[in-house]
Amino acid sequence: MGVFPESDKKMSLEDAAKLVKDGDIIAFGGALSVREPIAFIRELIRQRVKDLHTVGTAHGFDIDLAVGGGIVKYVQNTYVGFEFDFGLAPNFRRAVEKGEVISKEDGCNSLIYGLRAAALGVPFLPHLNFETSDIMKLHPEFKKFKCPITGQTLIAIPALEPDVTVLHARIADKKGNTIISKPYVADILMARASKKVVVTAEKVVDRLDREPHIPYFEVTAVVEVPYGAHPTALYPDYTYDKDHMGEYVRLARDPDNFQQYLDKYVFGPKSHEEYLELIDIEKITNWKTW
Amino acid sequence: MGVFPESDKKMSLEDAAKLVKDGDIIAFGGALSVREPIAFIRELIRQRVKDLHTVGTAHGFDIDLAVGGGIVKYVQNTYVGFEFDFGLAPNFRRAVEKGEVISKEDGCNSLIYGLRAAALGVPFLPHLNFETSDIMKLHPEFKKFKCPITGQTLIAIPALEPDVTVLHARIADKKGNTIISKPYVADILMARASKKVVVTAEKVVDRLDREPHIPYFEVTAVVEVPYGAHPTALYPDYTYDKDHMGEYVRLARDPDNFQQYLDKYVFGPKSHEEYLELIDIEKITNWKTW
Amino acid sequence: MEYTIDELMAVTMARLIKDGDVVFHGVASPLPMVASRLAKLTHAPNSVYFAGTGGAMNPTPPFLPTMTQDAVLFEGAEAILTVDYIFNLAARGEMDVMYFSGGQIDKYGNLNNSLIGGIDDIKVKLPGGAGGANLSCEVNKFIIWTTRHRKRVSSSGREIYTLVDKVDFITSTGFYQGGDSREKLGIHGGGPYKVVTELCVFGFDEKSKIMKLETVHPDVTVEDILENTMFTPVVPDEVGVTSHPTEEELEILRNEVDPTGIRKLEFPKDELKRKFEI
Amino acid sequence: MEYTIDELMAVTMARLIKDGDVVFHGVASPLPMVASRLAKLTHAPNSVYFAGTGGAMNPTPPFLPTMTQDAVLFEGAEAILTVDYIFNLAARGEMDVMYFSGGQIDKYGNLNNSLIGGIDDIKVKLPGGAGGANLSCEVNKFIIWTTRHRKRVSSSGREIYTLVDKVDFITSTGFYQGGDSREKLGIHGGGPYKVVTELCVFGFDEKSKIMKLETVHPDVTVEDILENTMFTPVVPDEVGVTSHPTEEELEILRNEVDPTGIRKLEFPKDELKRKFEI
Repeated sequence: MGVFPESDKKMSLEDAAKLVKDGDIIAFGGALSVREPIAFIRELIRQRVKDLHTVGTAHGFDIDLAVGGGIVKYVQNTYVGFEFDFGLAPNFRRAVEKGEVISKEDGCNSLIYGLRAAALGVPFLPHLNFETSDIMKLHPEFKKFKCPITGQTLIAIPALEPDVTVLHARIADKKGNTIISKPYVADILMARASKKVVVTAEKVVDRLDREPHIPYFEVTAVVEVPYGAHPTALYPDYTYDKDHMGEYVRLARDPDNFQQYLDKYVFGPKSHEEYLELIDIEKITNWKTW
Repeated sequence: MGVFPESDKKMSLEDAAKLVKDGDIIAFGGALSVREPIAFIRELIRQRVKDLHTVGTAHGFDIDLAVGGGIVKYVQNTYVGFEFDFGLAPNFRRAVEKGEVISKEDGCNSLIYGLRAAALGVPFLPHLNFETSDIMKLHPEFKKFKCPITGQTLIAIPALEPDVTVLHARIADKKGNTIISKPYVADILMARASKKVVVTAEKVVDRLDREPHIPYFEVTAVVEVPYGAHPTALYPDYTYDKDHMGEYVRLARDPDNFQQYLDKYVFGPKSHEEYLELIDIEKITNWKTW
Repeated sequence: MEYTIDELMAVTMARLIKDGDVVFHGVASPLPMVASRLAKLTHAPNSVYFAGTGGAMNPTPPFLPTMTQDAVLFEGAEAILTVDYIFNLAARGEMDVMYFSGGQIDKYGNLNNSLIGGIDDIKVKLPGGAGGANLSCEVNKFIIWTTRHRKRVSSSGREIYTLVDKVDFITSTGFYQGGDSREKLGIHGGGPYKVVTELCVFGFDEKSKIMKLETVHPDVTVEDILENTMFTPVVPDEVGVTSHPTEEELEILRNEVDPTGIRKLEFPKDELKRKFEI
Repeated sequence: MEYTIDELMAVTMARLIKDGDVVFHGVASPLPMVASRLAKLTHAPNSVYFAGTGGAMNPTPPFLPTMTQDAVLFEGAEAILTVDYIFNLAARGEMDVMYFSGGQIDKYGNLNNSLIGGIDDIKVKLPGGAGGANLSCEVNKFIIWTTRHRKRVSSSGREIYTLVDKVDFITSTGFYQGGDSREKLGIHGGGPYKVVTELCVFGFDEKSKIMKLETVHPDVTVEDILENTMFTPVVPDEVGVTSHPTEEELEILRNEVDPTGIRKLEFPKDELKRKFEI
């Protein structure tokens, strides 16, 4: 829900992060271990944005880092964790249990219906009845109603329009035409539903030579950030950094230790280039060999 | 709305056409001058199917031929004509004016909302209010209702589930994985919304080597029909046959003359191969040079 | 420099697009096609142009086709989107400009693309309004165009108007029954913005929402307008003359946008004999 | 031939898929991933398999990953679909089989993946139910699995059950409050079909919709089940023993489906010491 016809939207990570305001509803692209815009989230933490409301399906590192970095108030993701690699998300879990972050856990399909309603430009979409789920109790905005056609009970999911969607892409042009990479998850839908879209990309070119997944006019800002998804993956260029995630989860289990992580990886590096010096690029780019 | 997990769905045009029953709601892929499944429609006319109800956005040759061939009762397409090449669709116009065919003209977006509701598996979708259009009078099934979220007036468009969608594709595998070709128009949505999907394709291979636009399990039958869209186009392989369409429209303006067209092109040829002998393939395949 | 009515209309329609606008046209739309491309190559380089339901985004066709699904209209496109996605833009309030025509156009800008006669007594079945029924209730503004403003006489001697008092069938919604009748029903979008014909340009009266004459084309008088319009439009004391195209606009129109002249297809032959001079 | 509990569960879960079924699993699902692939390579070659929310259709991974967005899970896929499309299949009644687990599972097959405690007093925030809340009300049938049927004792000496009388929070809906309570509300889908644990297989009593013991695993007694289940399941007079895997199933499971053994990740170490013999 926003049109950006400009022909050059390239900017720095710092400037792009300023598009995110305190209290914004924010959607991160990717999912779980793949293509999350982590470099952008580190910048948001450095800028000390506050009270974000995250929306999305099953995520992991992005949400946990953002929560640990103190920039999140509400989490509407449908799952936050590290699956069978490292289990529970330590910062997320702790913050919710302490009441510092409010979990507005959603179902994947109801979350998507909200985004889809926004993408379609309608005030709500009717979802098949799931009133028996206590997820309904976390969402007073979901309304039971009678289908005007069949009379059956349905759930009205109101349009969910993120203030900002941030996607990490494989390649974009400076105008904003964007190629993500598989798996696409819900990125395309998020972009369509949002007021603003920030694309961080491995590479920004003058003009894309193929059709984009996301057309330029949906995109507000384009930032070149190589390895910007690290420690999550961007296939086929690099895989997720399991060792880094392991270190992260271990440290995050204790708030004091987690401060060490933030100091080393978020506040320490003076630039994204300096961050990359802390990373074993060779290991994540040779992933086909493991 | 139908899953077809079988691994070999290749069949003849004759057998595939038998999947269409009298009175069926049928969607043809493509639009106007492009990628309409005309060979299949000729076969439907030969099989003397009755009382079809066509649904789709802006179409031309396909609907006019089907109406002229006597197989249609209701037309829910949003436009039927030949634009500024040849103007009004002669058979369609005459049949509606005589009351032999009922026009249930729809709007493009409300038509698509009906298909999308079926694709999503919900009983209806809410459309922004267009109660001022007399199109509403042709669709008593569209219901005005109050938005359960905002209270505004909306129009409930009930799920529109075609009994059969017929698409002409560039290439398909025998299992049904299908590559159409640009422009995609509403083909992908139609396939998702339908109970059965027949794909006629320029070429049927054992296994597709790229990702399909339409996944195999949506597809009921696959038929190899080279130049199966003629006289409409399948880019980039061939363009539409303007001379043929001109001849068609001229003849169709008079019912007796139109019978000549049917005799020559529909009932005359003993096979699709014989039909192709009547066509100037060279002219439509060298379209880049005109 | 001499030019013709098709060029005047195309340029006038193009100038209604602002830079950065999202622009879409439908089926059977040579003049909108020409106008959209022309705007992008002149004063509105950042307009976002969707070339018909084929979904080509910002194509750069070397010439324009007679059929809107013709491959030439996809050449150089930055993307090919599906038709349903493009329609969503309108409901989202992101479609700035569309062009609609009509077999009948009434004083409030309601359009009939469906049928002459009545629903149960169809005299002429028109091709249909395609996206108009829905999109006219969504798009930020729409521009009405017709090349058939001039009344005709039927074989039975009856006068036939395109600009009528009341359409037989509302396909696309203009200002409905005038006044605030459109607004009161909660219909989205801004409704009709301008009406460009082969004779003049209308806007709409702010209060009554009846067509209001803005400019007449250089060889046309106010009397001609009243003569060829079934209803009485609002006519202000001062009626201007439609501005000439610039030489640059004409060059680009003729050589880059529409070298094969599809813009002329919409006109009765006699209209094309009208000559104007810059 | 010797085999272990992870293999017995994987094979038992795979056998619940019929040929031609459309099968989907979500996040954090090693056993469902293994079972889905195994079914496709054995008795259900025409099942349509969607490998998690990454949307890979019928991939042929050389091994299975620990994270469901891992690229290996996309290898050989016939298509990569977007997650929203896959969810639509469920609402359309086209998703035959899904697998759900839960931190708590109650006697009616309701699942809690969200929180231990209460909404306003969260003791433990679980990761979340992902698609379960919606999909459990849509999919034709779902299979519940857990590798934590056996009760544990907390550090404070409290007994902790996974199979509880009542879940603290219903994330995914089973037979709700039992009987026809699910049906009466017009909830779609067939609800839970079977429950496969490290101890046994339950179905559901036709009338009460309470879990009904079907088979116990070869080294387990009915007494063990009652001991480790907080509620009293329906126990028929004759309780069978869960069928052994075939040698062929074990070969394919070990060598083709899951050579790196991710299926073992779900189990406490002690469980993996249980040995069975064909």
